[in-house]
Amino acid sequence: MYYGIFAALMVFTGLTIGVAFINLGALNFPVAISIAIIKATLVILFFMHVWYSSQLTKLIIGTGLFFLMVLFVLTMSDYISRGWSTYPAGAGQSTRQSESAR
Amino acid sequence: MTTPLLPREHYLNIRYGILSWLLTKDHKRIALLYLISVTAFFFLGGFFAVLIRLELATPAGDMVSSDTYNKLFTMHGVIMVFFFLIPSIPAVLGNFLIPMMIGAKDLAFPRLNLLSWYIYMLGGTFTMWAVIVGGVDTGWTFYTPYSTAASNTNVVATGLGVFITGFSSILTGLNFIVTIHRMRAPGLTWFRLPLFVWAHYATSLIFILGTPVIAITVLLLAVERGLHIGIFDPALGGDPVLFQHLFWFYSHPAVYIMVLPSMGVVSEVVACFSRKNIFGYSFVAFSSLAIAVFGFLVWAHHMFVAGMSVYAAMIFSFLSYAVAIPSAVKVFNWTATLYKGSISWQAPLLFVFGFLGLFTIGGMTGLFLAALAIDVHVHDTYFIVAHFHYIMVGGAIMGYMAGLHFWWPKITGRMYPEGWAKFSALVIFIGFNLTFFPQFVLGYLGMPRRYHAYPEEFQVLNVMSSAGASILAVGYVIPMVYFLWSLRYGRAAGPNPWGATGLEWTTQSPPLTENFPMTPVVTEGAYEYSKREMRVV
Amino acid sequence: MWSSLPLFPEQASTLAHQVDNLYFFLVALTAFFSTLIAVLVVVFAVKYRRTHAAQVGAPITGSVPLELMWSIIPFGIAMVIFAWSANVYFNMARPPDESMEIYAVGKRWMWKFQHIGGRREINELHVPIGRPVKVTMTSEDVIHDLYLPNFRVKADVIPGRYSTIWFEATKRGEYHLFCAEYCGTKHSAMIGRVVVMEPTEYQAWLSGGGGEMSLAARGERMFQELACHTCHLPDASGRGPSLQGLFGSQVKLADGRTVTADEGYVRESILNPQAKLVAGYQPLMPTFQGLVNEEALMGLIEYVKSLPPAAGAPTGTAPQPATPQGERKPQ
Amino acid sequence: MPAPPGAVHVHDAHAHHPALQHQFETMGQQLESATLGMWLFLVTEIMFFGGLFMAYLLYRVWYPVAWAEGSLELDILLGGVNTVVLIGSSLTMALAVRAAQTGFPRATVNYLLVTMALGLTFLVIKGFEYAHKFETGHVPGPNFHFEGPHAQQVEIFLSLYFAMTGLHAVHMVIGFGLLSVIAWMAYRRRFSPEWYAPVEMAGLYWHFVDIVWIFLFPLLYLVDRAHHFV
Repeated sequence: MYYGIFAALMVFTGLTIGVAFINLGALNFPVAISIAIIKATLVILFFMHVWYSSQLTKLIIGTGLFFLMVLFVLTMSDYISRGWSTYPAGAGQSTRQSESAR
Repeated sequence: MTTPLLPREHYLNIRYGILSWLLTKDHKRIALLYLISVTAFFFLGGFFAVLIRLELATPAGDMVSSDTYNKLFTMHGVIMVFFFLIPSIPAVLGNFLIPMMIGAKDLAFPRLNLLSWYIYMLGGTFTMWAVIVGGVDTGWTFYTPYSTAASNTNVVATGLGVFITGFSSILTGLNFIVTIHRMRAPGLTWFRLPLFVWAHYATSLIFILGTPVIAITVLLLAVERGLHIGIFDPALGGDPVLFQHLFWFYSHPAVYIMVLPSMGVVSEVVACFSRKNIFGYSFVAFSSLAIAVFGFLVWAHHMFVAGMSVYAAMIFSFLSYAVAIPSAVKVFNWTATLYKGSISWQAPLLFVFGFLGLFTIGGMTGLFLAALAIDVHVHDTYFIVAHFHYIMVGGAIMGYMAGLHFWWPKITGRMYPEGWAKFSALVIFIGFNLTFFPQFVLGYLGMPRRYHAYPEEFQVLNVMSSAGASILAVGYVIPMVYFLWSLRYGRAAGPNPWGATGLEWTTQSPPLTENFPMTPVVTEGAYEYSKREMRVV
Repeated sequence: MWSSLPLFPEQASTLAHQVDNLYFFLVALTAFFSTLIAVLVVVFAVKYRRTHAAQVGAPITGSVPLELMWSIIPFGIAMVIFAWSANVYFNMARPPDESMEIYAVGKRWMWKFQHIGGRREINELHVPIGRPVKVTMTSEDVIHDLYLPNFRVKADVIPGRYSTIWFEATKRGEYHLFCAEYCGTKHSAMIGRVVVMEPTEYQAWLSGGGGEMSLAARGERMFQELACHTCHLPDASGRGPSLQGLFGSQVKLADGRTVTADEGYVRESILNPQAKLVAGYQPLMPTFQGLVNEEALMGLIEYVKSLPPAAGAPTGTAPQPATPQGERKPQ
Repeated sequence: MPAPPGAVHVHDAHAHHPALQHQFETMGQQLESATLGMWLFLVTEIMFFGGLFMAYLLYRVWYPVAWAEGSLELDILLGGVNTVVLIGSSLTMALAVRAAQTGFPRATVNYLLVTMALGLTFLVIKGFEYAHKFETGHVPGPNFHFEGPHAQQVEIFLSLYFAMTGLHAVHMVIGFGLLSVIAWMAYRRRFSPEWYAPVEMAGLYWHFVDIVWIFLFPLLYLVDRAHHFV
């Protein structure tokens, strides 16, 4: 089974390199990240035996990832909304739209 | 009641010699190693605080130079936060008590436990070295770009000291979580655990999840300063505010690292000295977890004027109110526990009364700071200084003192002098309020923190504060003296001088190396005082 | 004695009483809850004190209704505070459209202010009564923080970007001006005073500077000296985009994004021209980092703000009528 | 609940396994504690790298063009080879754990040696990449040199590149040291199907380091490469 997982990981590595040379516009980043997440999941579940592990182990990994997301999402909530207008709806509408278009 | 005698063999006298301490794997001996080191750091940090207050007794910066003053408050902060408050209760009382409270022979990883003390000492050595060769002047917050580009003091050494010490916290937290999950005695279900253990479980979660972030942040800071790698450098287009986000992601939850264990102590002491079940056990237990989790969602309320987005500020303000609720729930539950209790006015309970009053004020003033509009005015003023001292000194240290007194008979086998202890509780309470209450007023008047010299109209309040600080200092020296005195002259305590429930009181004081002669079996909840026939042994 | 024991700062701006009302509410709340807890603790501790050694407490383990009560009521109170404070905060974050502008630069360890009319001052800030004032600030070195306690406003002053505060003074007098973000050796000496004057006095003071050029005029001179005008022609025929009516408009960038031309954008485009390259132009412009300091940059920005839209909108920019960003005043 | 109901005493209470430490009751309890501790440690590692990924995320959102320019400076061939090498080493590590678990000490040693060799290969290749950066002056700091309109932001990119890959390389070195000890212990026949916890723990660590690279490779080498010259 380990060899099968290894083969899958190799396929995904090839895929991610290949995709990097194709211009998908805004999609390149999500695609690269998704492939990396799939690869990491394979390693965690099978090489690291989490598939067969206790609920507690899964809970701990989940907790770690949850707080990692908290760090990312709440920090970015600041940066993404920095340019947003503080003016009431109407006056600053155009500014807000242009920001969300970024 | 016959006078108890000290047991013939216990963890303190089973082996002698310096190596038997430096190489010990016994959690109780490691706790004592920590006790000695954090006490040393406490008095060092306190010494800096006294110098700060002396300087501020007059408006002009006349006692020390402004560079020296800046170093004084920085080192006061760094030492108190990273080397005293964070390790104090977990590494001393937690280390000593968690295995005993859950009926285990030791923590899950005794060698790791010893290692974490050595790491702590190594980090402390780095920091002390930085202090000795000239100090550091960035403030304990190390804000960039001051710390990376402008300061010409020993930022890298101090940063590495904090970085290293972080691993000590991580290992302690890891050890506690594994121990609480895997080492509980037969019959000790989660909801029979003492609340002290719940509090430490929540604290350990913060250790595990938060500490690595400060570690990498301080490391990046040191690398940026030392090797000119630019991550927060505004000259390159980097954002110094990112440093603040990463810093507070840990350093706000770190406040809960300080106060949660203290809350654990309060739960034990209140239940014991009112001989009553804790009111709303599961609410108190889960509020610890809620504080730990919500504590991670509120960090940017330290940054409301730091150039953050208005909308993000609102999110963080809202979440900050969410974390206030579990703290309020705890205070109400402790108060309700006293209702129809059998209340014995012993020193640990007096310290807890102090905790309740001071923590309530500290917590309520937290609402001022979470309120965006008021925070804009009082941010970086003495209002903030007063607020966090009410939480950290009035909350965390009061709880630590309560815990030290409560378990001192268990740790040493001897009683401390009760009268002196009550006296010191009173002195600390009065000195504390006199020191820090005027600072609320000063802060709202607009006196900024970290000021070496200040306008003359602030002097009266500053003099009050400095006078209070001298009383407070005496209040902390008294226990130091009588604790040392009691080591030799204290009356032997017996296994359970308070008539407390809890597994740690079922074994002799001081305990055996492996705590219990045989693994205990638990059949009831943690605080079944009212079912017991009281017999003090 | 008591005259030297101040308890409350003077209210000298329109925001002050908004902040203070909330403050008084919270003080009352704190007093109520602290007293409540203190009284309960003392009463219980006295009333239920242990009278004989074997006495135990009553077998009470908790009450869910009580728990719910003391979770929900505090939460409700907290939400009231949140909504109230967020509302005041929003007022603080939003300068009125007709605000008068002042530029400030923080530098270890002094504050430098520039008035639009050209007067410059150090560690002193003169403002008129009854007129909203918006201070646009940046730092030349580390993070500072401009704090005007009697106006209840403060904001960090951050190198590399602009932050703003605004206030409308209501009372004549001199007030404290502090640096509230620790910035090194003389942090506590980075202080000054705000002088609030009657509008007529202020006008007199403004013109008493000895015939300095206006900020925009200084910016224009800089614009010539640095030869910016050789590329940024007014009619979009130059190698650089026209700056006429640029300020406050939407700019289309070469990478497809659109940004608002605010102070930060103009500043970045001078120091780091290729960071936001305008669509249709070549990356030819050199950086002016090191050639212009923060004060000169503010002059350039004020000059760019002063340029009226050219007839026939220039490429890439669509001037925005009545945009709140363009708080240009007819001064 | 010292041990879950399933893990009843494998051994007679009087015949303790020599590797059973005094604070535990059973080998099952000991192994579970070790596993739990290791996972908690890995969670701290996630958060440790998390701070760096946060910085990466912010500046990538701010400076996408500089990010594309920066990633073009990195050698996709060497990075790709290293990815294959590291995933390969994860495979051999997993095989080593299984060999230890099923009681094949010689295979354990061999797999561990292959893993170490692959790890060393990774570090050597990484060393060549770093050396190249030093030659071209692409190392952040006073001597940083980069031709291009976004030199400053590219310096941030390369700062993060060095910070992230450097921290990863440090973890590799530590892992290498760890595996050397484990391999020596395996060579001395210290492990058995009843007690192979150290092999498993080292394996978890090694896989974690692999996972970090799985993210670093696309984020640093590949991202936005395609639409640099739009």
